[in-house]
Parts: sequence; C-alpha cells; structure tokens
Amino acid sequence: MAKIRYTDALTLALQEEMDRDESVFIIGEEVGQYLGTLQVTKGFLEKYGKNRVVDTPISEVGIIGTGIGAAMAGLRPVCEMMRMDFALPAYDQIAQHAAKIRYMFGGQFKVPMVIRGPSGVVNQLSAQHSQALEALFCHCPGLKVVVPATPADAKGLLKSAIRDDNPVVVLEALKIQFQKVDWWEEIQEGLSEVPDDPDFYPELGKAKVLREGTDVTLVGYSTMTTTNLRAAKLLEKDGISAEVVDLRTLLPLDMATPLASIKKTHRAVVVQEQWGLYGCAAEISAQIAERAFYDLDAPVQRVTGAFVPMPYSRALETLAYPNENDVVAAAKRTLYGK
Amino acid sequence: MAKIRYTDALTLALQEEMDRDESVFIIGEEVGQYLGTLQVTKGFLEKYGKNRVVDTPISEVGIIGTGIGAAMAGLRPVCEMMRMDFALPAYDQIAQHAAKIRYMFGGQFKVPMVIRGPSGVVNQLSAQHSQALEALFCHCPGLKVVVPATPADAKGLLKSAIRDDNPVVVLEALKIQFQKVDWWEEIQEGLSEVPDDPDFYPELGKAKVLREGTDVTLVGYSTMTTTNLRAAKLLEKDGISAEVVDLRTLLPLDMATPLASIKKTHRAVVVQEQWGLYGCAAEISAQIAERAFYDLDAPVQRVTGAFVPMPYSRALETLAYPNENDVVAAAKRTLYGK
Amino acid sequence: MAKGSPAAEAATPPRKGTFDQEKYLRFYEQMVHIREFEEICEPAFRAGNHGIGGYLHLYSGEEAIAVGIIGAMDLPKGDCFIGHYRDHAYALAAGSDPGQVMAEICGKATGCSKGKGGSMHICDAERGFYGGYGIVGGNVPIALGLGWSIKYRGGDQVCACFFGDGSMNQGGFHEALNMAQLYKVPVLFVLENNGYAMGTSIERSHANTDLASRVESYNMKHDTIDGQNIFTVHERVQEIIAGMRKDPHPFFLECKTYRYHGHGAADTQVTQATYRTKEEIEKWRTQRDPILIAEKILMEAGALSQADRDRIHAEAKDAAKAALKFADDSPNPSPDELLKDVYA
Amino acid sequence: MAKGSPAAEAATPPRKGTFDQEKYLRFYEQMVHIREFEEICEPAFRAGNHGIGGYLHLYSGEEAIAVGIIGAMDLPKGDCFIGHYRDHAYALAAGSDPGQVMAEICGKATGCSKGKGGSMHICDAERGFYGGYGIVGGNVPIALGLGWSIKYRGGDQVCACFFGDGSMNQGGFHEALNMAQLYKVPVLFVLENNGYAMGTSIERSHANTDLASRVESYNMKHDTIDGQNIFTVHERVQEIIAGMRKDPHPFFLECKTYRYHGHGAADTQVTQATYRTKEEIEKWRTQRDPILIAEKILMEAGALSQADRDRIHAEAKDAAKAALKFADDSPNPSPDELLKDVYA
Ligand SMILES: Cc1ncc(C[n+]2csc(CCOP(=O)(O)OP(=O)(O)O)c2C)c(N)n1
Ligand SMILES: Cc1ncc(C[n+]2csc(CCOP(=O)(O)OP(=O)(O)O)c2C)c(N)n1
Ligand SMILES: [Mg+2]
Ligand SMILES: [Mg+2]
Repeated sequence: MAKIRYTDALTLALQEEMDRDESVFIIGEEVGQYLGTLQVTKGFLEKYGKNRVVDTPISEVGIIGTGIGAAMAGLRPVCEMMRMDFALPAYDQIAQHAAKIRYMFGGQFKVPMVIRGPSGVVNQLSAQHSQALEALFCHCPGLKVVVPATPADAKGLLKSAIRDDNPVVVLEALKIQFQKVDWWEEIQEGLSEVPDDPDFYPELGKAKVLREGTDVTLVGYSTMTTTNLRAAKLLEKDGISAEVVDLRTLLPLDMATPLASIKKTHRAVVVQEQWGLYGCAAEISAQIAERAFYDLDAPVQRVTGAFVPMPYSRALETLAYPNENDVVAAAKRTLYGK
Repeated sequence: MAKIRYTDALTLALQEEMDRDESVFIIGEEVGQYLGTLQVTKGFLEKYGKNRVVDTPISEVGIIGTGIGAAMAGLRPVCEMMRMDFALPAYDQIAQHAAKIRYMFGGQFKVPMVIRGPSGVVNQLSAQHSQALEALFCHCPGLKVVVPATPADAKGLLKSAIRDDNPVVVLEALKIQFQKVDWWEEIQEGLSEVPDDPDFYPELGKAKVLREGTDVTLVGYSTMTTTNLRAAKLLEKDGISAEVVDLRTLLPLDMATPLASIKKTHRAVVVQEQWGLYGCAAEISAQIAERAFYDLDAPVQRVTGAFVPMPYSRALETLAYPNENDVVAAAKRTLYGK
Repeated sequence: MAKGSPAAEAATPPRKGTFDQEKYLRFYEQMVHIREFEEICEPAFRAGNHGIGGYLHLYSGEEAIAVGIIGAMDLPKGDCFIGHYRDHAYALAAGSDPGQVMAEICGKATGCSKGKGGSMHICDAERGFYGGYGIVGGNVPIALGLGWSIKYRGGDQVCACFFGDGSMNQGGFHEALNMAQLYKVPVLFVLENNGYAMGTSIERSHANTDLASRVESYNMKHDTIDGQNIFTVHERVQEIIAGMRKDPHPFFLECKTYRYHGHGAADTQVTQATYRTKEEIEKWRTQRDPILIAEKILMEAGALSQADRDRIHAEAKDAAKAALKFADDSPNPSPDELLKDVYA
Repeated sequence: MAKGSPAAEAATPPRKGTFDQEKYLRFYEQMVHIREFEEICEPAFRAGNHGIGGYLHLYSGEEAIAVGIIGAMDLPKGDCFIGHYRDHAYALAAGSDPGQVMAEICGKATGCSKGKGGSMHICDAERGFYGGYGIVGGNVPIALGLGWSIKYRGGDQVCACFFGDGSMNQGGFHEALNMAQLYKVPVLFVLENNGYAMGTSIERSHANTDLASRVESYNMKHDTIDGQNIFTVHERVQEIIAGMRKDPHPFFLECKTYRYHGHGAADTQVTQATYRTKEEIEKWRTQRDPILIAEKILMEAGALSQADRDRIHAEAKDAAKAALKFADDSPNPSPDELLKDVYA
C-alpha cells in the first residue's frame, strides 16, 4: 500500500498494464511527445515507443474508430479523450459501433477497448468543457461505465477496464485528480491508499460501503463520493450517522449494495455532479424506490447540479454544482421532512 | 376536425407552417427530389422550391450545423434526420452547440430550430436503426424534446416546435406513423382526430390524460401511449380502471399531470419503449416516488424494452419490445403485488 | 461468344495476353452465384414469409468488385476486410456458407450472426470478414483500426474496406483517411461508386465529382477503375496489394459501378423514378454487366463453353434455392438468446 | 523607420504604391490595442484575483488576420463572422467594448456574455459576431448555416469563419466545406495556420501539409497568404469579398501565422519545450511580427511618426488597464442569473 494521488494512480495503472501485456497501447491527442495533457502519460513515449503511445490529430472519430478496429483484431487499445466532452463528436462510433458490435454480429467479435479521460466540472471551463457525461454512456447496452472516486479505484478499476473484454468508458474525476495525499487523508484515513500488487484489479460492477452508518445512506460516485464523505462528517457533528456507498461502476450497476444499506438506514440521498434531469441519479433513485419501497421511511432525496449548461463565472459555477452542505440538507430532509 | 393518419398530420404541420412563415425551411437527406424517405415532404420541392426544401449529402453534422447557423441568423430551419439514429454522428452539434449557445452567450442568440425524424423500433431494422433515443436529448438543458403519440399531437406539437424559439427535437413514432384511421379509432374513439385550425398549436410541456380511471395510472409517451390505451382496455375487462397519461413532451417535463393522477389512483406504471437502464422512465419513476411518496400504495412499476441492442430476428425483436400484456401485468403487480 | 447484347460486346475491350483461366472461371462462378443469391432475396422479401424484414440492399451489378478484390486477398494469412450494409456479396466472395448468410437474412438461429444482425450485419470472423455496418461511413474508421493492428504487429497483411460514394460525405471518413495516411496503415479503401447514394446522385451531393481525387487532400495514392470488369479489378488490386505488402501504406481505389435494384427494398419503381430512368438501368444491365463482360472474355479465350455457362447458372440458381431452403428449415433464435452476446 | 529588429526589416517587402493611410493607421492602432489587451490578460490570469479561470487562449502574433479581415467586412450591412475559442481579438477588431470583453474574461455580470461564457465564448450579436466556440471545428458547420441564411434571403453579405489548423482534422469541417461549395454559400473560411494545434505540429497531424490545397477536394477556391502583413491580408480579402458579393460562393483563405503564447494558460514554458524552441518563437516575434511589419511600412510611407507610435502604444496600454479595471469594478452575475438564458 502506497499513499498516492489519483492522477499518479492512473499513471501506474496504465504503466503496469502496458508492462504486463504487449497488446495494450494508448492513443489520443498529446499523449506522447507533449507528455500528456494532464501528464498522465508522462515518459510513456520514451519508454514504450511510437507504436504503443500514439499521438493523433484532433480526430476523435478516428481515435475511437482505431480503437474499435484494433480491439476487434485482438489488441487492447486505450483511447484517451483529452476531455470526455470531446467524445461527443465520436458518440456515434461509441454508441452505435463499439457498444453494439458484439451483439449485432451474434457474439463473433469482442471489443476490448477502453475510452478514458477527465470528466466533470472544474475551474471555470464553462459550458462545453465542464460536464460529467456518464448518463450518455450508461444508456448504451454493450458498454461498461466506470467512475472511480478514490486513488485506489483510479488504479484498480482502470486496470480492470483494460483487462475487460468489453468496451469500457472510464470517466476520471478531474476535480480531484491532483488533490494531494493529505487532502484525501483529511476526508477519511486510508482514502489515498493504493494497493501495490500489479495483479490486483477489482471486479467491475461492485459498489462499496466507504463509511458505515445507521441513519441515512448517501449514494454517489466519482467526485460526489468525497462530497458525501465530507457530508457524513458534518452530519456526525449533528449526531446523524450516515452510511456512504460509492457505486464505482455505473454499468453494470450494483444496486444490491445500496439496497442492503437502505434496508438498514431506511433513508437515502442520491448525489450526482451533473445536472439532474434524466441523469444517472434518476435511475438509482427510481430503483431504490421501486425495490426498497417498503424499507423507505422517507422519500429518496436527489442532490444534483442545476439544470443549466455550466456557467463560466466562479460565482455561478459554485451555485451550479452540488456541495456537502446540499447533501447535509438533503439528508436532514429524509430525517425530518422539509 | 379531420380524421387522419399520423404521417399525414406531420405533412400538414410542415405545410401549414411553411405557408404561414417564409423563414421556415426544410433541410435533410432525400426531402426534396425523392419526395421524402417516408413521403412526409411529398410535393414540397415542387411547391416551395429548392431554397426551402433542401436536399443534402449524407452529412448530418452539416445538416444540423446549417440549422444552427440559420436559426441564429433568424430563420426557422426544420432539420430532418432520415432516422433519428442518424443524429448521433451530429450529436456534438446538437448537445454541445444547439443546446448551449443561448446560455453560453448570455442570451444574445436564439436558436429556433427543429430536429425531427422517425424514431423507435420497427420492422426488424435491428441494432443501428431501431431505437428510441429520447433520453440522449432529454439530458441536454437548452433543448426541448417532443414525443407525439397521436395524429393530433403529431400535427400540433410539430407546429409548436417550429414556432418555439428554442432548439426542439421531435421524435416521430415510426411504428404508428402509417397506421390507418381505423386502427386509431379502434384503440379509442376520436384518437385520429386532428384539429383543422392552422393556428392551433398546443403549449409544449403539458401532459394530457387520454383516458380517465381510478385504480392505477399508466404513464407513457409516443408509441407506448397507444400501448397503454390498449392495456387499459384489457384491464377494464378484469375490472381494473386505468388512467392513461400521455406525457407528450419530455423536456420540459410536466410531472404535475401524472402526479395529480397518482394522487387519485395511488398506483403508477411507467412505460417506455427503449431499453430500461438510465432511460426516460427512470426520471419519471424517480420523480413519482420522490414527490408522491405518501400517495403511493405500491412501488412504481417500470415497463421498458430489454437492455440489449435491438435484435434483427422477429422472434427476438418481439421479446425486446414492451407490449400491452407487459403493461397489464405491471398494473396488476401494483394492485396485487408480485 | 457471350450471349450478351451487342452493346455489351462493344463495351468489352478485347482481352490481350494470357490469364489464369482456372482462377477467373472461379471468379465468374462466384459472381453468378452471388447474382442468383441476390436475385432470390428480393422475391423472398416480398413474399413476406421467410422472416426477412428491415432493409434489404442487394449487390446485383457490382459483383466484380467484391469478387475481384476479396479474391486477391490472402485470407488464411490474415488479410481481412470490412464492409457496409450492402454486404451479402462480401461474405459469399470470401467463401462463407450461403446457407448461413441466407439464414442471417431470414433472422434464423443458424445465421452467421445468429439472427441478431440481419441483412445489414453479415460477418465471418473466421474468414477475416469484420462485418457489414448500417451507419453510412461508420465502418471506415474501424478499418483504420484493423489496418493499425496489422502495422502494430509488424505483419504484411492488408485490410480492405468497402463503402459507397455516400460515405465520402460523412465527416468520420475524412478523419480516418487522414490518419490512415499519417500512420501508413495497410488499408485498401474501396469506393463502390455506383453513382447514387439512395436517391441522390453524385452531382447533387459532391462539390467535386471526381471522387478519387478527393483523397489527394491526404496525399493518398489512388486510382479509378472500371468496376464492371473482373479482370481490370483483380489485376489492378493484385498490383496494389503487392505494393502494400512490401511497404505498408493505404490506397484508395475507386471502382465505377452500378446497382440494378433499388437502394433497398423500400426503394420501389416509383421512388426510383425520381432519380433515374429505366433506360439507364437497362443500359448498364445489358452493356456493362460484370457477368456478361467476364463471360464474353472467358468464352473468347476458350475457357468457358456455352454448356459450362449454362451449367454454372443452373447450379447457382440451385445453390440460392438451397440456401433459402436451409434458412427456411432453420429454427428461430431461442428466446434465451435475447440477453446473450451483449457482453463478452 | 520601425524600431523592429533588422531581421524584421529584411522580412518586410518594401511597400509599393499608395494606400489609404487613415485606414491602415486605424488597423495598426487596433492591432496594438489587441496586443496590449492580450498581454494584460496573461498576468491577470496568473495573479488569480480577477476572476479569470478555465483556459485562456491569447491571440498575440496573429492580430493582422482578425483586424485585416473583419476590417474588410461591412458590419452595418449585415456581414457577419464566427470564431473559435481564441476569440478576444475578433470582438475587439469589430469594435466591441474592451471593457465588456475583459469583463467576460473575468466572469462579470457586465461581460458580453453576462459572465456565463468566459474567454472562449465572447460574442457581440450587434456587430455580427456570432461567437467563439470551444469545440475544435464546432463553429465551421454553424458558419455554413450563417452563410446559408444570407443566400436564403438573397442578400450580398458575406460571413467569415475563423478557425485553426487543428480544425481541419475534425470530420464536421469536411461535411461543412462540401456543402458550402455545393450550395455556393458566401462564407469566407479563414484558416489561421499557426503551425500547431496545441503541442502538435502540422507535420505530425496532417498527411498533406499544404493545408489550403486540401479544399480542392471540394473544388473550393483558395489562396494562401502571409497572415503577418496587414496590407497583404486586407487587400487580398477585399478582392475576395468583392467577388463573393457579386457571385455568392465560398472561399478558403489560409493565413500563415504564429502564436507567441502557449496554446492556453496551461501550456507552460515546460510543456511548450516539448514542441517548439525559444529560438523559433523569438524569430517570429522579431522578424514576422504583424505590428512591427505594419509599423515599418507606415513609417516608411510617412504615415506614422515615432511620436505617434509611442502615443498609440501608451494609449493601448492604458486602454487595456482600463478594461481590466472596468472588469474588476464590475459585479459578479447575481445568483438569479444561474437559471436564466437556458431557454428563450
Ligand atoms: C449516417 C447515416 N445517414 C443516413 C443513413 C441512411 N442511408 C443508408 S444507406 C444510404 C445511402 C448510401 O449510399 P452509398 O454510400 O453511395 O452506398 P450504396 O447504397 O450506393 O451502396 C443512406 C442515406 C445511414 N444509414 N447513416
Ligand atoms: C473536438 C475537440 N477536441 C479537442 C479539443 C481540445 N483542444 C482545444 S484547442 C486544441 C488545439 C486546436 O488547435 P488549432 O485548431 O490549430 O487552433 P489554435 O489553438 O492553434 O489557434 C485542442 C486539441 C477540443 N476543444 N475539441
Ligand atoms: Mg452509392
Ligand atoms: Mg493552430
């Protein structure tokens, strides 16, 4: 176990998988000579060479297409999107091709590829660069969607994604990628700890209870898991014991873990960074209410971003984005009503 | 009031709006010389000329881009997608541009455009051509999303969409577009009736109770509204009185109407054609449970397509697609449990 | 002498030099088999009782392209190819079992894609056929990836990518071609230029109607050939592939061709009348038919007798019927197939 | 004599013939104002206390393009333009208020986009500026629509669309250019070829490095000019626009240029070192600077004195400071702005 940052965990995961398996390669904009837009692939070009660290033109359709074809032919491409927002020009390749090839050809092909990149609201990047688009990928049977919240999962789940035989979209939480070890440890001890074992890779589709509690269950993923952990601390001060469930993978979706928690707490808050309507939290909230109807003592509360394109001004951005106080308030609503 | 087919209602809507407003034009693949892939624009080229009925190359990005720019400059483009599936190569133009331009430029521009085309499962078109992609458009603040279920709404809501000052996506239900007047009338009398008044266009964002009932509320849209009406008839035979709510517009989403119904019936089934996970029915189910928690006597039931790319074989296609018996079974579950 | 119309004779240049008679006879046979296969699909679709639904895009008229090009590939060695939705012929040219292809078209469990894909999504992994795709241009970026994998492994194989003239107006096509040239991947881009994308002629959709020249935008090598003459197609492709094996690079080959049927089953006589004349179709059918052209050359060279010709045609008809019968006799996919194959 | 380096003198061809001194003096002044505006943004971003966040893409080095081209447009008549994210200069060249532009960059309520867009999303509807866009290539299809609307109404206006070399590798670009030529819409496509897309040189990303020639794929008229010389740019564009007004058609104009700063604020000295040398930057700054080049010509022609030059620079510095002060003094958007402007 080493204590490291989220971004370093990503680098480690890629490195270990490339060392382990010659069929893994990385392709994307500025991944090589520029050392990675966010330096995740720093030193990779030198170490692995041009064949395995491929700089591309600004051609996302071409990047994803290369990934699909190479994966069908037995390689394990990792397609980096400079930001996940830029996957949208290639959305057809992802949703209509990568996701469907296995099914529509009756299982004759596998498409073991990873599409990864930074996601989420950060630092006034505004409307076109500041969003968490997981819902668009989750609505595609055939894809898997991974949303690591911690350094351990940034490493582990990315490795699992690379080893998976399906197209896996990994949305990396840019807002917390560069947080120092201390920041993590302050939220919860051990949160920055990452297994050293290069052969450790967790199963995709397993949620995790990151903090136990008895009064209310906070369900989230990616950045919102750290927000929920902070909220749980605040709630603790008010004598409320919150259990924090980190979903980790949205597709496949493990509802058993949050449902088991809710069976105990009888209350749930579902938290999501992106604007609310038709987002992932809707599916989670719906399933909780449908499947734990008789367990629930209060309506599920959803905490989400505002239903607006992300504004630039810090003053507005802050309002558009859910924080731990919003979660605390929602938790209290489940306990005391409005 | 004339009794007409859904597809003729679409033609009428386009015609009336083009007659009324010179700034309305149609652009898309095969809309002109070929007389429309589904003949919706039959005779238009001759009547309105090349400037207002624009045949294009197979370039969806170009089509949508033309629409956005023309709309910003004050025209009212209607962009036809030969099938809504083909909007995906242009998804970036729709989600990142059309939807966000107004907000990110602080309200300086309007984008009064319509993106319309046939949607949904039909006749073994299989994985890449047989889907109902509304969830992808609904998750975009700045867009409106319209899903007409009846000939009246096919005409009325398309007209409203054209007159709206925002980008509006109209998903036309191909499966029922060519159904004869009798088919509609058999499901419910008056269902094929379309107002003649060229200035009648309903407000977007208003759901409608199409059939009153007291025991359970069936909520749906597009093709599933007719499925729900059929289910209601079947339920009636079993002595169960079902209220059928047609949402009509998914964005903005009118939840007041279904919630009012559920206040009365205490039971809800939400029905959606597309595969279930992370689909529109999730948002609707979640809101019902969150907002009508104390009204509900049983968990909301969701009836959706199977979570698979649409298979080709009729034998499998039929299984992938929800029908009135599935709705009846779900309604009974809300009444009698499993 | 071929039994083609005099016009066909006029249009077929006399064949100089010798050629591998056995091979071209085999190609001829394949073309005839493909034609009969396609021609039986149409009435089977209309009959409505074979399980054929959706769209149905037939290859009649374009046979020399698939046969001449796939026939130049070394499939056991790992050459591969990928196509668009007009795809029955690709499989048949590679030697896929016609019964399985027809069963797929009929949505049966014995289909090459287990009945899940249908006419537009034929494939044959074993023979290097990476499938037919329904989104115009969608297969082109994937071909880039197939070519990339060859380069990655340092092999000397090649990948062929078949698409129509309409594909060239999809943005992704251009991203892929630029990258293919940039990385020098061994992909043979095969443009089946049949003059129309659905009801839209080249003139109404391409600002530059010399389609092959468009890839100069990528400094890509290109050529334009008569796609109706199997000799022209095959010989040119052999040269091109030999060059690609020696020194990996992409190549863009425009094959001028024509489709006899409507775009798909929904493109009726009525709708076809909006964009082309019966005379035009007739002219191609009689003067530029790939089967008639091959027939004439083979007969003139003494490689094909009238009796052989008749036998081949009869056998092909029988084979098509047998394929349809195999499909008819095959079961539907079982219900538990619905949820299978979504994930590996 | 300009105070440029000897190298700059060498690189500037002597100016023959007369020219509209008043106009070019105004252009010169605009370029200096833009430069000072951009140069004050950078430290303001680093200072961290002006509300500037996100990316920050500066136009220094490329001024002659925006000024020369927008200066050739008849904005009151309805000419219009659209750009990418490196967009402050477009607004300033059109006469937008620098305070409002800076306020936008600082995310203030007084910003041209009410603080909702930021540096990448400047616009000015009144002056025909349809905005700056953050998605590479995303503005190009929209320009097609702007041009279409002109054609639709039968006007003789033109639309200019500014984008970088990186855009040409986005698929949508190619769809738009084909359609623009097909429909003969009056869009002037302006390629700001500064040699790099972020850290990737043309050579590493375009299989064909003669970028203007790529539009021959669309039979589109094109030209390549020195984007550093305002006289060259403006004169050529005037000709082109005159032609477009007479007979509507698109035109592709490649302007060779260079950006002095990193791609955006995140592109530091360290990251820049991965793709270009300090010497290269220095060479452009001293030998090919648009302001120095204009200065030299104006001075030689006696249109600009040293004193005027100094005054203009001082005024520009003051104007930039005043813009920043205006932004600093402006309030943040009020919370109720959050939910406004999503829908009309
Ligand atoms: C992106 C997209 N847009 C539209 C369609 C509908 N469509 C299917 S085939 C076709 C025509 C394609 O013509 P071409 O590429 O020339 O091939 P051909 O059919 O002539 O062999 C069209 C418009 C589609 N499948 N995908
Ligand atoms: C579709 C997309 N991919 C990637 C990016 C990230 N990105 C922003 S600007 C840029 C470089 C663009 O270079 P160029 O077009 O040459 O314009 P320049 O910055 O040189 O003016 C990149 C890669 C983006 N914004 N959009
Ligand atoms: Mg064609
Ligand atoms: Mg550039």
